[in-house]
Amino acid sequence: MNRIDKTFQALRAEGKKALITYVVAGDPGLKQTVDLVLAKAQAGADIVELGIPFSDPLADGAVIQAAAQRSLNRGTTIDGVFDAVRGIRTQSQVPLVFLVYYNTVLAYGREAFLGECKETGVDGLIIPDLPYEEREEMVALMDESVHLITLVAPTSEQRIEKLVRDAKGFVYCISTLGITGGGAGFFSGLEAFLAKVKSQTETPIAVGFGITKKEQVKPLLPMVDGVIMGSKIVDVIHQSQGDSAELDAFVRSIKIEFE
Amino acid sequence: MNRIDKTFQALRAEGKKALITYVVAGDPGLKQTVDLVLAKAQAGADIVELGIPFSDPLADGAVIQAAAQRSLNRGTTIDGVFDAVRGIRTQSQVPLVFLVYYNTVLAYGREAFLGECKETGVDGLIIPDLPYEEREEMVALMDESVHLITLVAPTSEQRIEKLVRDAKGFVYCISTLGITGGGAGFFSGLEAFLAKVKSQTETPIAVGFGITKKEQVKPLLPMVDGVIMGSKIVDVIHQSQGDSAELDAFVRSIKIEFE
Amino acid sequence: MNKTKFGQFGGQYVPETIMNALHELEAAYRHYQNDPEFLEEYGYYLKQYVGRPSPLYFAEGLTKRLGGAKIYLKREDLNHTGAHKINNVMGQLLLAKRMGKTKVIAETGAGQHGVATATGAALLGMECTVFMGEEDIERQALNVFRMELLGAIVEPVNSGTKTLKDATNEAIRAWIHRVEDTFYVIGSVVGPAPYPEMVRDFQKVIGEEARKQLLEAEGCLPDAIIACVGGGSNAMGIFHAFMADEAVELIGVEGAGKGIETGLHAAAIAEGKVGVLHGMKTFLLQDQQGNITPAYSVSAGLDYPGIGPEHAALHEQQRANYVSVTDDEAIDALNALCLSDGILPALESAHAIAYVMKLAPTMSADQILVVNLSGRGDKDVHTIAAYKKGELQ
Amino acid sequence: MNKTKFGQFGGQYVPETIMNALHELEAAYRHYQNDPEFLEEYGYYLKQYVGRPSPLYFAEGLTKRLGGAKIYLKREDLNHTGAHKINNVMGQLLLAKRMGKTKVIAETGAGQHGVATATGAALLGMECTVFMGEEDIERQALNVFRMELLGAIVEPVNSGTKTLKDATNEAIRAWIHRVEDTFYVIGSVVGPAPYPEMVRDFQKVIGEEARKQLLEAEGCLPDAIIACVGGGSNAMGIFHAFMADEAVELIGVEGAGKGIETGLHAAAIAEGKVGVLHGMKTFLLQDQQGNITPAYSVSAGLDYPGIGPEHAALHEQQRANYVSVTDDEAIDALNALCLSDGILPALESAHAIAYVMKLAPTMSADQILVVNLSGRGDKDVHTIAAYKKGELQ
Ligand SMILES: Cc1ncc(COP(=O)(O)O)c(C=O)c1O
Ligand SMILES: Cc1ncc(COP(=O)(O)O)c(C=O)c1O
Repeated sequence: MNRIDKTFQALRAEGKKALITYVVAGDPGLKQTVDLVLAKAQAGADIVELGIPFSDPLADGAVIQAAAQRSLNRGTTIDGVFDAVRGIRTQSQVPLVFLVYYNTVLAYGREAFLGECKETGVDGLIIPDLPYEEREEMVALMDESVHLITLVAPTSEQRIEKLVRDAKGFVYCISTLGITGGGAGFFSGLEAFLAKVKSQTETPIAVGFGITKKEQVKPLLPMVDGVIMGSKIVDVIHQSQGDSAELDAFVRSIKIEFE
Repeated sequence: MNRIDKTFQALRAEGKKALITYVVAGDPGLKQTVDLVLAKAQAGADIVELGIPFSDPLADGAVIQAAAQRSLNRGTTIDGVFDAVRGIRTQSQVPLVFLVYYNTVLAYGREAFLGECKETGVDGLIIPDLPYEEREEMVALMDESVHLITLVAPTSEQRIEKLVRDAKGFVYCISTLGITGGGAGFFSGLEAFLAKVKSQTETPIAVGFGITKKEQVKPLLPMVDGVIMGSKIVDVIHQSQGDSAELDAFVRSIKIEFE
Repeated sequence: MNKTKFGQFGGQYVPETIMNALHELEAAYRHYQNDPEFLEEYGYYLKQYVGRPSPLYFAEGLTKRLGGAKIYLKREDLNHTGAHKINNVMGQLLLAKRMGKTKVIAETGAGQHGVATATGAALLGMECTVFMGEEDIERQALNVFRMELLGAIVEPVNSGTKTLKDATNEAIRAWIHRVEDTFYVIGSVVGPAPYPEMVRDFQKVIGEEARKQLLEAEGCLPDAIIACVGGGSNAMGIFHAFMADEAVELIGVEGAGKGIETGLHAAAIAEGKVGVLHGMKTFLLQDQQGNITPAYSVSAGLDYPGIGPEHAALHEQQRANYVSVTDDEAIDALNALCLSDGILPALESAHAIAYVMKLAPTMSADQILVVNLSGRGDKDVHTIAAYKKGELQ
Repeated sequence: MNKTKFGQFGGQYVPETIMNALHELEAAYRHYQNDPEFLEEYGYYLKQYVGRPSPLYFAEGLTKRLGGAKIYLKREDLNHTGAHKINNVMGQLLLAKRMGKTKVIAETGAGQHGVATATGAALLGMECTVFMGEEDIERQALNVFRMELLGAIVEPVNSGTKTLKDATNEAIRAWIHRVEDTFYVIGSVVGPAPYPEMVRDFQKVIGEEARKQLLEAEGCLPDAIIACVGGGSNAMGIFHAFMADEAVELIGVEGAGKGIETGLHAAAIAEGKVGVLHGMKTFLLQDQQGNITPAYSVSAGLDYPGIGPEHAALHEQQRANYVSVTDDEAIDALNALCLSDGILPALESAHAIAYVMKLAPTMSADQILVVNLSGRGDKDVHTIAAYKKGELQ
């Protein structure tokens, strides 16, 4: 059981759902990233997704692309992100999940990357371009300390059973046909989709992609174990130039929906 | 015997050669054309070539093209040119030869054109784009009053005999490989060429195309019965804006070479 | 004496200086036109270099859209350099080579004939000069650069209307000047004999292929053949093989520019009078005084004030039918063919398509039209863009 | 499970959202790739519409100039739309149609694949959107206008380097979004399986024809095959038929841009490291952090930071040999081929010619090189002009 598992276990015990929020490491700077993650955790984020910026984030929409580009322009490195994790871990045990493109992992070296995750205290990896069919080359190297998070999409259909069979940590249910940041609105069969996923797994499920308004949150909660907010948070951070207090206020405004 | 024939007969009797000069009708204006022709005749031109301006004078170089274009821009018409001839004829019996492109004749109507030539007193026609092979359709309509002048080129070679056989008025020997205005200098075998033409015909021969300096004239005289000056005269007229006195002076300066 | 005329049309109305060169050319052409070795060499280049045979493509999209006759397109646009012009150029240049000429000159309007000549000259190692009106140089900048890449000298012509007519005058003047070592490659079925006949013969492969291809595809001859007419080489090229098939209607499409009534057009047959220009007797756009009036068409390859003498004769004999379409109609047709079949035709060829768009819907589904798609429209993209922006209107 | 890799390369590294679509595509492709009716339809369009077979032209001028091996050019430049890209597009679009898709998207760099896709989509009546980097839109304005004439929507991509790499990202994003009714037409042997294999199969006609044509012309196989490599589709297309002929050397030519040492190049095999991009594992230009570094080449069709996975495997197995030539060398080669044979190659194809210019002189007159002339250079005229003016230097 790592921090993710423990968090869901604790929430479940209280009948509560997880608020999972996203932040692009290094935007506006790695020092702020540490503060922002801490602020989020303080404000009620149950799990934090930390995006490692990549030049070609093909699962991301314009907001996250731009944030990643700003971060790269500032010279963010993978080691720098691990250092930020170390910084967070000195003050918080909030579960941390990397959103990382597969080429970043390959460039760092798979073993080395996993070693650093373990050492610095990263609990999970979301690798959007490593689908089920290709994951074996990562899974083979992993143990229980870091989870490779499974993504399930509205188009997964018959694949769902297979995908979620060994899911660890939580299942990431994609709520739209599209990339992060949405705009297209939820997939019309969302409810049935979530129910189907839920029915196939014991692992907690979380829903994300395109959740930008707090009004969207409450209706989702009965169907899932957690809700993920990404682009909107990245945007709040960007608009406030990385101000922790503003982020704190925003996260709290969302967190209310979970009470 | 028309005016051309009489002129050559008279010159021959005196052992003299003809100075033939060119002018584009209507440049700078038809009124000036009358004056300019009269001035030339006065200054010693034995025969005058009157160019009827045409839009596509493909045997002409830049100087005459430009003069023709100026004349057309002023609205010169074929009837206007005939009127100018009438004007000249009230004061002079200098032999007049039209330089006219075949389409001009066709547009006016061949019979009508020849009729007007006869009536106004034109003595010859040079039609640069009506070679031997096509001339029958004109010749069939002509009598002795107007001569269709034969052109012979350095490239005519074996054709010369055939071309000059029935030549009327004079034979126009082209001195360069090229168009009017020259620039390329005389054809290198000019002397032999002229001798060959001379040997094939009783008709007077004149040489032209590219004679621009008076120094060129004297060496040619022993070989021919006349020398034609075209572009240079057109240029003098243009430079002096059609001033008769300047033309008079220039023609006299050339005529001296003939004494 | 060789026959130099088609009925009253054609002939050799040129300055004496080039008469011998014409006779020499005529003699050489008569000699080689049936010479198996020459024809084999010509055939080799057509196949291996030009890419012949060009397909006869059943235009399913356009046919469906127009809902009448079946439309086949003879794909001259797929030839090397992008138009039918290269067929003729290869023939003339191979002839020039056999005549021992090392330099060639050409006139060009749209630039297609210039590009083709520059291309063939590069291939055969000949020196090439292309005369082009300054206005056309502007309109067809792409082709100018292509010619220069191919090692040709492009001579800007700024006399007269600064278009094809004047480029032709200038090419003839240059030929007069350099007649002894220079071959003049004329780009259409125009000029003095033997050019109209020779150019037709070097283009007749279009019709010969199309005839065979249609017989294979449909087992019958077409009801009509349609081609645009500038000088008329692509039209004669596709007409020739069907000349004896009296049931096959031959239709030439002239450029009506902004409309015949505006005077801004290139419809030499519709509006011209018989006259003499560029060495031939034919229909010409001209004023009362016999001065050639500027032709106008959005298509640089059509704005020629005359037409090949064989067309003049076919018109007089009523063997072929000449019609015209406007700039607007041609642009519409170009758009239509892009959208219906994914083919961007040359603006010239779009004139033929435009007439098809009028004709096909009046016909039945078992009738067949064959259109000569004489070239591709890449060269015209700037013109079309400007036209659409209204800059040309 | 279907085989999705070439050795360690290839695979399906894509978001879960499109995995089902890939499987659906794979199933459809497996079904139709041997379906006689499908292959007949594909063959019909290749012949009648694309204009195949393309000639295998003996380049007499270049051969003479270089004074070594005999050089043959496979004339893909004569295809409809001017490059090999249309072969693949017709295959994919006919497949899309059979799969019931009515909308297609594509990425494009040089614009050739975009034009080809827009063309095929117009022909087959499909809705088409093409993603194109803003920098490429500038460089290839002619092709943008062509696509628009063909009814396609050109979506400018302003992320990242604003070139092909980013257009591909954006096309994938769009596909994720519209996966249910949209077919993604990939333009090279790249992307997730089954694209690399499928695109190769739709291009292998090039090599099949060339092999037959050379056997007819020379009675033997070539010593080497040479092709430029952007993503690698024209190269795989001509290599494939010779794969089993071990004596035939296969040479891929990457763009060395301003020189490998300057870092401004597109030589993914020469300088790349194994990584994952656009759904495939392959050699990629990338920095220490795994971020993709911008590829650079004067040729918009070559500046792609990766290479098709089958090439990566051929490189690893040493079955094929990958070399690179600089912008300068490619431009020189383009000029040389214009002057020697009257052929204006695409800048991409000029890279293959440039390598031939180094290789042929070291070989003997009885040796043979076959070069894939993947496209024509009309589209590049502005780039070449600017380059010559030094604006790009
Ligand atoms: C594609 C194309 N079609 C037609 C023409 C008109 O010439 P012709 O009537 O001789 O075929 C041209 C002339 O440049 C052309 O480029
Ligand atoms: C003419 C031409 N050749 C080559 C290429 C490179 O692509 P590939 O390596 O897939 O053949 C392109 C790409 O646009 C192209 O247009």
